[in-house]
Amino acid sequence: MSTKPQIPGTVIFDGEQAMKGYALNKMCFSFNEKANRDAFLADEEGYMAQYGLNEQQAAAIRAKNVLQLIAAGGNAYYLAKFAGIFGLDMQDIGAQQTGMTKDEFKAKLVAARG
Amino acid sequence: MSTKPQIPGTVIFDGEQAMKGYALNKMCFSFNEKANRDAFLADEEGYMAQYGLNEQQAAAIRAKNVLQLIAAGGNAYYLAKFAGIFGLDMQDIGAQQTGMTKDEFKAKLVAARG
Amino acid sequence: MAKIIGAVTTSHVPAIGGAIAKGKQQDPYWKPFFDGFNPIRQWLGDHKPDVVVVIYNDHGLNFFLDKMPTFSVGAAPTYVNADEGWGIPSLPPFTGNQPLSWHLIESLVEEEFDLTTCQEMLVDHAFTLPMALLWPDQKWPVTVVPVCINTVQAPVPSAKRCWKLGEAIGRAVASWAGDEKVLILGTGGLSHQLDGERAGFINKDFDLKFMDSLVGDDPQWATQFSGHELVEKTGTQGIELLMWLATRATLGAKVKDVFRNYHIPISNTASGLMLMEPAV
Amino acid sequence: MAKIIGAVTTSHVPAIGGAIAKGKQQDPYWKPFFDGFNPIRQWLGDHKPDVVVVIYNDHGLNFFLDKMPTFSVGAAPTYVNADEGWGIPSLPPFTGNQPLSWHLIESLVEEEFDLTTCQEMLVDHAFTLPMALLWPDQKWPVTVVPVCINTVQAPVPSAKRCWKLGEAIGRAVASWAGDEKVLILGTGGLSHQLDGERAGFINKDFDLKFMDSLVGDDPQWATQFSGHELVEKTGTQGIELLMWLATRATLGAKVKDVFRNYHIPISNTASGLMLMEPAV
Ligand SMILES: [Fe+3]
Ligand SMILES: [Fe+3]
Repeated sequence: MSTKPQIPGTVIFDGEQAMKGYALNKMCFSFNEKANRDAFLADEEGYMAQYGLNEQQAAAIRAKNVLQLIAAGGNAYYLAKFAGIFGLDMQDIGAQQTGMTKDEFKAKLVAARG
Repeated sequence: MSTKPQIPGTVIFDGEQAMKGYALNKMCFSFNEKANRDAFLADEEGYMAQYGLNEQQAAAIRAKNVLQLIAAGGNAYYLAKFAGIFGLDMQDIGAQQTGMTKDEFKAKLVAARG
Repeated sequence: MAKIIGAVTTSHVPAIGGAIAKGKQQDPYWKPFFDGFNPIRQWLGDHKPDVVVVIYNDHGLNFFLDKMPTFSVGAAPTYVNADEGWGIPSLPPFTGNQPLSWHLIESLVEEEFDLTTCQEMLVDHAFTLPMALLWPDQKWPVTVVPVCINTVQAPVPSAKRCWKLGEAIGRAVASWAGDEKVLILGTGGLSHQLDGERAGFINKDFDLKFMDSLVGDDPQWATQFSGHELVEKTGTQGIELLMWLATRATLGAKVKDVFRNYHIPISNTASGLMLMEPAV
Repeated sequence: MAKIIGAVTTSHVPAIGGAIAKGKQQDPYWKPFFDGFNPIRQWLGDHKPDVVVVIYNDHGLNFFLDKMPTFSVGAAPTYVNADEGWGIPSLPPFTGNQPLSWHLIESLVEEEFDLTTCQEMLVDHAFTLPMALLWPDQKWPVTVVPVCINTVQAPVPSAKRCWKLGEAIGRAVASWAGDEKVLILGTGGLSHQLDGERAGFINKDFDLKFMDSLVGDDPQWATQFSGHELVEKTGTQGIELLMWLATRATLGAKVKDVFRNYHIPISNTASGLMLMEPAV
């Protein structure tokens, strides 16, 4: 599963990641429904316990830290639904992961025009 | 979808049947869970209405008639769960469909030994 | 390297679960069926597989028509069953072999099989009862990898395609770095039809010819038939022989015909049983 | 006989939904993107397709990891979307074309594609927003057939396999007895990466080369790369270019390069747009 060369700054969501992150991703999948998003906001710890998150996953959720969530097995497509709860857009997420300000991150995107 | 030669006494559950029977099969799929079987028994008409069965399907369910259920789009694998509610075994089902007594149907099976 | 040490193909019907629960194995009705498994259990005791890849078809427990996969592969830590609608007793959970599951998935997708991966999966009587026939104490001494083939919704995959799937599973196991001894267990068939005016249809001639073919010079004999032709010859549920083809294909060109049983009927089904080893 | 009259490939991002809801189409940030669709709308008005086969990837709305299909085909009477977790406004329902869905399914399974069939299916922004870009009044003048390709869980299907899927869809449409004019709409890509320290990665050189390749002498150029290589070159979500490959493949060997647009960025994505017609 992990015999391929690493791509810097990139985690491929393969079987290994999937095994690690199942509970976390299942919780995030549930956020497709507003009732579940509200239930999470009403009782974050209880909601995480219900999905059986491990300590690493719960800590990453508490910290709202995307790199930690990925390290805990989170999948970008499901994590996006968690980020949505807090109204974070993709530039917020990008800035957080790259250690830039949001404006710096936006400038980096525009710079890709070359 | 239906260009193949007919096999006598046999309905292939293809797309055409699937389109016809979706609501009926969805209801029967729900019978995997005991709570749903109990809910059906408590209020058969209400349960059928909840799944949106059409009149042909509802009549076949009321009659517990397997050939009618198939004609209404029922799939054997899901219908088996409906039959299970009433403790019907596969020889009951076979007898009903072939117009035999259960003993006659069992004898027919044994006769296949040749 | 992991190695396929043998393959068992058997019929399955929910009624077997009832017979086991009620201890009817030696009743005259059931004895010819259950006794058929004695030589298999003997062989299992001698050969002690570590993992079982179970090739079976779901009967509307895990899959509904909203998401009906042609081929699905389990990649869950554990698999449990359920009463399936008629209250059959449920069996102890099965421990998955996730690393092997993912290796199979990687290999098969690489070979252009368009799998559905199932990281959570209920397994039905077609999976659980054959396992209980192999290990009657239900203390599973093996981990498992479920491979499920659609027979619920036409179009079902062709016999040719199922054969190719089995071949690819064989290659995947052979390329697995572990040193596990792998058993392939294929469940379904043989001829039977539950639904329609033709209910009770059984075709002994075809079944025997099919069993012969699997251990003969032309194991792909049955792949000449379309799905429609197979239903005509073996019944609407007889098409489950696709599991046998995929299972046989995992073993390569030649096999040793270790043991066979054939008995009519269990419930409405012509029951077949085979144990094959890859020829060395 | 049904006929593919053209293919549109476009990027998708959820933010497009927000921009539409807030009427920001002429804001300086969005104008270069939205204006790109004017020539497409003109062409649609002239050519009036009856059916759209939408080749897209689900972003965790309809599919979870418990049942994750490589290729799925919708066969539902209607398709609706949902807020997907961040409350984007939902669009009017889409009317399915069930007979064509089943014809596609029959044809593709016959050609050994191991489909998952979906008789109930939520369609996400990757499906709905491109439709709203093509028909901004959201009064869909077409029926639809969704074809979904997995990009959520590795292993994803290879670029080669997606090309073959597209070719087979082309053959299936050509063999359909109806006289519908069919548009293929492929949505995803181009280069972007949302996750990891490499977030914000964009590869303009590759994107332009890829767009060129689709209308050039070697439209299969990108199929030389493995999934891993495509992620390296285009980002973790750039792999969604698989939809473009499948879409292009429906058109046959040669195409007419009708219109193109390319703009960086919309949200974190390099946005591409192409309209191609089969060469006569
Ligand atoms: Fe069966
Ligand atoms: Fe996307």
